Amino acid sequence: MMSLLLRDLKLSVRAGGGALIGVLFFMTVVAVIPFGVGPDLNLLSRIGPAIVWIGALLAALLGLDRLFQTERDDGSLDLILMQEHPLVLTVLVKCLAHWLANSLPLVIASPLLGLFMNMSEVAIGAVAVTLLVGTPALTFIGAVGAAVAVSLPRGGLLVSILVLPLAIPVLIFGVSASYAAVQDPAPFMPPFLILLAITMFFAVIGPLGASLALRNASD
Amino acid sequence: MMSLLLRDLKLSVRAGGGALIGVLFFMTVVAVIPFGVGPDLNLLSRIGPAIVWIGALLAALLGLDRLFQTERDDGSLDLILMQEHPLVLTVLVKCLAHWLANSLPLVIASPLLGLFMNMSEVAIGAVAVTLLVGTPALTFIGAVGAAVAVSLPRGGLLVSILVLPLAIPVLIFGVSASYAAVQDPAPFMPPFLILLAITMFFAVIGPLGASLALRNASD
Amino acid sequence: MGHDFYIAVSYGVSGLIIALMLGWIWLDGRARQRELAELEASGIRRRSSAPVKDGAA
Amino acid sequence: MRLTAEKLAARRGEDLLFSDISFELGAGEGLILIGRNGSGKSTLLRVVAGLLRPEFGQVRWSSSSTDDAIRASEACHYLGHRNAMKAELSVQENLAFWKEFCGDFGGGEGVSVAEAAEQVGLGGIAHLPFGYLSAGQQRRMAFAKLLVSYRPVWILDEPTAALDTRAEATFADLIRQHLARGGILLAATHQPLGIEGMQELRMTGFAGVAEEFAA
Amino acid sequence: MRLTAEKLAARRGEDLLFSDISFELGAGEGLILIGRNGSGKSTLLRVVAGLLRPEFGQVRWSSSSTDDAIRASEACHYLGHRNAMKAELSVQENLAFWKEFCGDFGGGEGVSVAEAAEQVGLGGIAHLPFGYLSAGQQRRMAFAKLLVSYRPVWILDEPTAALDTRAEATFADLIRQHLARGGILLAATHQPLGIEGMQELRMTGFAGVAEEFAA
Amino acid sequence: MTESLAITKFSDLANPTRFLNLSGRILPWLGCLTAGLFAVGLYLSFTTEGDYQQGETVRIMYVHVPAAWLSMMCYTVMALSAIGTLVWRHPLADVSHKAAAPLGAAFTLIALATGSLWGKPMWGTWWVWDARLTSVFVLFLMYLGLIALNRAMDDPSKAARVSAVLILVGFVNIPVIKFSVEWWNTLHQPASVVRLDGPTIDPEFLIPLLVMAFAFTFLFFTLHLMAMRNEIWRRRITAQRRMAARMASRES
Ligand code: HEM
Ligand SMILES: Nc1ncnc2c1ncn2[C@@H]1O[C@H](COP(=O)(O)OP(=O)(O)OP(=O)(O)O)[C@@H](O)[C@H]1O
Ligand SMILES: Nc1ncnc2c1ncn2[C@@H]1O[C@H](COP(=O)(O)OP(=O)(O)OP(=O)(O)O)[C@@H](O)[C@H]1O
Ligand SMILES: [Mg+2]
Ligand SMILES: [Mg+2]
Repeated sequence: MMSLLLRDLKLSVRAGGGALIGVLFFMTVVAVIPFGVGPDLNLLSRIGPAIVWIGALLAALLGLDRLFQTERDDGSLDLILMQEHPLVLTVLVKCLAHWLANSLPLVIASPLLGLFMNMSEVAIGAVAVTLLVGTPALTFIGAVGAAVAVSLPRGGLLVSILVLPLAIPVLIFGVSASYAAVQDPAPFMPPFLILLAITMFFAVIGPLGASLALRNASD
Repeated sequence: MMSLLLRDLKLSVRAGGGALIGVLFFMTVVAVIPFGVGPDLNLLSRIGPAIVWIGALLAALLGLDRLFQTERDDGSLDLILMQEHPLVLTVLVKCLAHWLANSLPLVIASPLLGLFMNMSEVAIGAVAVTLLVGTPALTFIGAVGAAVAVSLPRGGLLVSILVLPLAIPVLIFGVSASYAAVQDPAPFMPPFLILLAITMFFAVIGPLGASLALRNASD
Repeated sequence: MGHDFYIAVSYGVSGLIIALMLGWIWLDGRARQRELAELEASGIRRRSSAPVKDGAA
Repeated sequence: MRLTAEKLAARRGEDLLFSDISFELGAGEGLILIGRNGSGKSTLLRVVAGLLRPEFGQVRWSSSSTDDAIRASEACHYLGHRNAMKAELSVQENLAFWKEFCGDFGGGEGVSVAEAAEQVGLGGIAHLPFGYLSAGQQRRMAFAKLLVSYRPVWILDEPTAALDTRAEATFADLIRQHLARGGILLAATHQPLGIEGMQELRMTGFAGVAEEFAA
Repeated sequence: MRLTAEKLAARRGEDLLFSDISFELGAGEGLILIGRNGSGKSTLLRVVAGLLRPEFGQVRWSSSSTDDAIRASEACHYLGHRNAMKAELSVQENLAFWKEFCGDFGGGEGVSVAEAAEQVGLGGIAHLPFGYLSAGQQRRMAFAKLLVSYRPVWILDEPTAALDTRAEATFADLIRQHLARGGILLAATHQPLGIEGMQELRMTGFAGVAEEFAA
Repeated sequence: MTESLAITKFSDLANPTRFLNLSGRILPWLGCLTAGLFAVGLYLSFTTEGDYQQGETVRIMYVHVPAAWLSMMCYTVMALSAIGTLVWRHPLADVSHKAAAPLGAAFTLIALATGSLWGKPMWGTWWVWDARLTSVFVLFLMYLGLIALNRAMDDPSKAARVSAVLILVGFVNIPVIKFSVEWWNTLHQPASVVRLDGPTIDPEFLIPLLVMAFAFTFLFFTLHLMAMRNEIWRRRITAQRRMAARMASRES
């Protein structure tokens, strides 16, 4: 399993430049919004957490749709399916590798973007923490889409459509926890714990669904 | 050439349901936004143009990076390179097909989304027009990246550094032209003309660069 | 606009959608049955039309 | 140690491709599938490898050392038309990954990566990225996968495609050694592998159509 | 009508793979490349097809009807290790696309798609998606590409990989017909194609190393 | 060929065949029942009193609420069929969830449209992005996504299995729709009919609402049966065409 993790990390560094394109896209999204809302720093800092979260969500989509397709194309998927390791575990490890290579950089970059958006320290911290907790859920949800994409000749947009609706709850609680951290009356913990619960939930459901789809899609 | 256009269109329709997909994708992206920033109609209509443009960028990025890679992987690229058609023209047609299949539906769907985002009629029109003019530039820039990705199997990083930074000016002028159309003091024409110029520029540079990279792909 | 307008449009839209759905399914069924009859006429038969004999052979 | 297939039938699209195929292979035995293009050889191999669900019937693995509950596919190596190697990684990295990921089965032991590359005749070039190899070299390295981790059953789909005659002989030797050590072989080929004492199974394709119209 | 290669040399990575290879093929002539895996056959074919730039030397095409300025690659069909067909499109669509995209060269004429599928022995299944075909059927359909649009020169890289014996005979027939009609053949194979009167060129790989150590 | 093969073939096709016969007999009755219920329901919904608070627009409720319920029920039916596909690998289950997806999309569209038309006079806007409305919108998108997925794959049994997985994963949205009004305070009405402590709605509205709900439910089953029959026929036709092509190619 360790070897799979290492291989996938190596591949994404070697081949995709995945992390960088995600971060760049993320920055682009965040850089464009101020045009819309204008130079109103107050407003910017108000919608900051939401924008950062939306950027992260969209950036997570890039590349995720091909998580299993490359394995299918060169025949590796066949061998992976045949091993005695439970398939769920294998999927989990692949998700982990993808998260480390693509989402973790986003989490790390988010404080910087928070500064751009004129967010307070507390808000920046809250966004980073919620991203850290919430983005794995996005990866797990995406894995289901990617597994479905294996049976499609080309994934792309269709996968994103299938995946995005499921990601909405993650977004909602991630954003509301970030806001709760700044706005006084609302407590931070309840939405944050729900976010955590969602991540745990999808950490089970996602790999299960993905492995179910993979088993059924092979031909 | 016509046959290439038709084939590429067919391929993108076959795999994902075609034009409907672009619209659906866009709707999903836009549906996600209010969950982030909240149901504040005023704010929504202000960030509307930026969101629609970001959606277009994302749609252009999804799948575009593999424009030539799929051709390379199944060997079609070899045959395409051998023909007497000028390669620049072939690349141009492929870009056109990608734009027709992926970006045009977004342009057509954008007024509907404008309505969802509570944008004014003028803003809706301005966004649609700027998208129509600006998205081809995104496609052409992406094509260069896709060609580089083919010729340098390990050029992932280069691709991301190449594509997004070049796409940012397009995004910026597109968004600012849209805003200029609504906000009074700023005139619509200057950024719009710049956008047009950028598109023309990349319509020449993009296919040229891409075909140069493809010819030098060394195996 | 009065309330009647909204009521009328709601019922109209719903009726229209239901009618379209019904019509589409109906026509689809008719077309499929016609195709099936054509195939039947051209002599292609379902394999299971004689399952037991088939199996004994 | 015994691989048993019972009354297998498989579908492709909507039609039955074959039905009622049964065989039983013990230690040191091999079965070669022959038949025309599209007659269902690869399909049968994928069914046995557990990659396609049979419409009917089952594949079982039984041995004295392991309990019977394991899936048959876990005892198998599958070498398909595609090589299952990443072009971006070096041969060494690819093989090391598969060695570790697959592990060894039931007490057997695979050879080291360097040793396996040596055995397929490409000892010196394991440091190259896999994508830099020629078609035949790639195929050889894909074969080396079978050596680095031990599995009693080898399922090979046209293993000798793209190989030169010398490599074919090497492969035949390696397969013979595997059988001599009590392995089981299931292979589809168009060219004879040159191994003696194998059973043969002729596939005809499209049960129900083939019987009537087979040329 | 004449395909001339002059003192070709090509590099892979940093080393010269071969050097000083010259040949000249006129109408009805053929050259078969043989040699071990990794000896540079595919590389030479790709150089001739214009897909790899030679380190030295050049490939020229001359004929009475067309002017000399055209690239040699425009007169060639190239069938590589990969089939250049889209798995998502039907065989019919794939072939029709290549027929139209490639066009015919210098007054020749390709056969229709249905006719080509018939000639490679798969007349009935052109409506299936290409991805649904078996390995050998895919290879046959890739060969049908050569028939639908006319090119005087055929460059074939292991055309008979994955084929059954009947299809091999069919291919040999088609190649013979092509030569009889004044075509030119350049092919790399491990198995003999069974066509008479071909020149042979033995590749040794890594010029300067191979000569000394060739077995 | 052997006995065993004959049995698989037989059980494979016999089930859909029996289904075709059975559904052919039931359908006319179901159709009549639906029409009757609609007649009564529409009569009641236009003759009962208006609400003092909502005025005449309360009549929109009689289509809006049943359509909204049906949009969720349809997804539930699909989820059950999806379990049938994955666990029992029953071909009828494949057909069932494939045929239901367009129906679900249509009912969801009705709920969305009538909801908007009700929202304009009641809330003063066509659309707000609150949790209930958006989750219904997401349901609509999921229906469309499933339809697109089914269209994008041409091996029907594989398409069925893959979309079954997606349907099951997407089922999380149904509780979100149902309870969104309680989890987030929104403009939308909380449940007043289907709740643990019994309906709190005036019987004046309850009766036509229930009649209409039954009418919609029977409409759904009628259409679903019809669409399933069509789908079975479609599969038979393609199978027979492919057989014909294969036989032709073998003969030559
Ligand atoms: C496009 C906008 C709307 C959508 C998508 C929508 C959706 C739904 C859904 C899914 C239900 C079923 C809830 C359940 O069973 O618990 C429902 C019920 C209901 N809706 Fe809406 N709705 C919309 C607009 C409205 C408006 C504007 C009103 C009236 C002011 C309204 C009034 C009701 C009522 C009274 C119920 C019944 C609740 C109950 O008794 O259980 N809806 N709606
Ligand atoms: N893209 C590449 N980059 C670097 N070296 C390469 C590349 N492709 C091939 N080579 C090397 O060039 C040599 C010749 O390869 P080539 O594919 O021409 O061999 P071949 O004669 O066709 O062999 P085969 O019979 O296996 O197809 C091989 O040793 C290979 O390692
Ligand atoms: N994914 C698929 N979907 C539908 N039909 C398929 C699929 N793959 C293969 N087939 C069909 O199943 C039949 C058997 O294919 P298979 O690959 O098993 O043949 P094969 O005996 O291995 O042939 P070859 O010698 O060419 O490799 C072929 O007629 C093919 O058209
Ligand atoms: Mg095969
Ligand atoms: Mg070669």
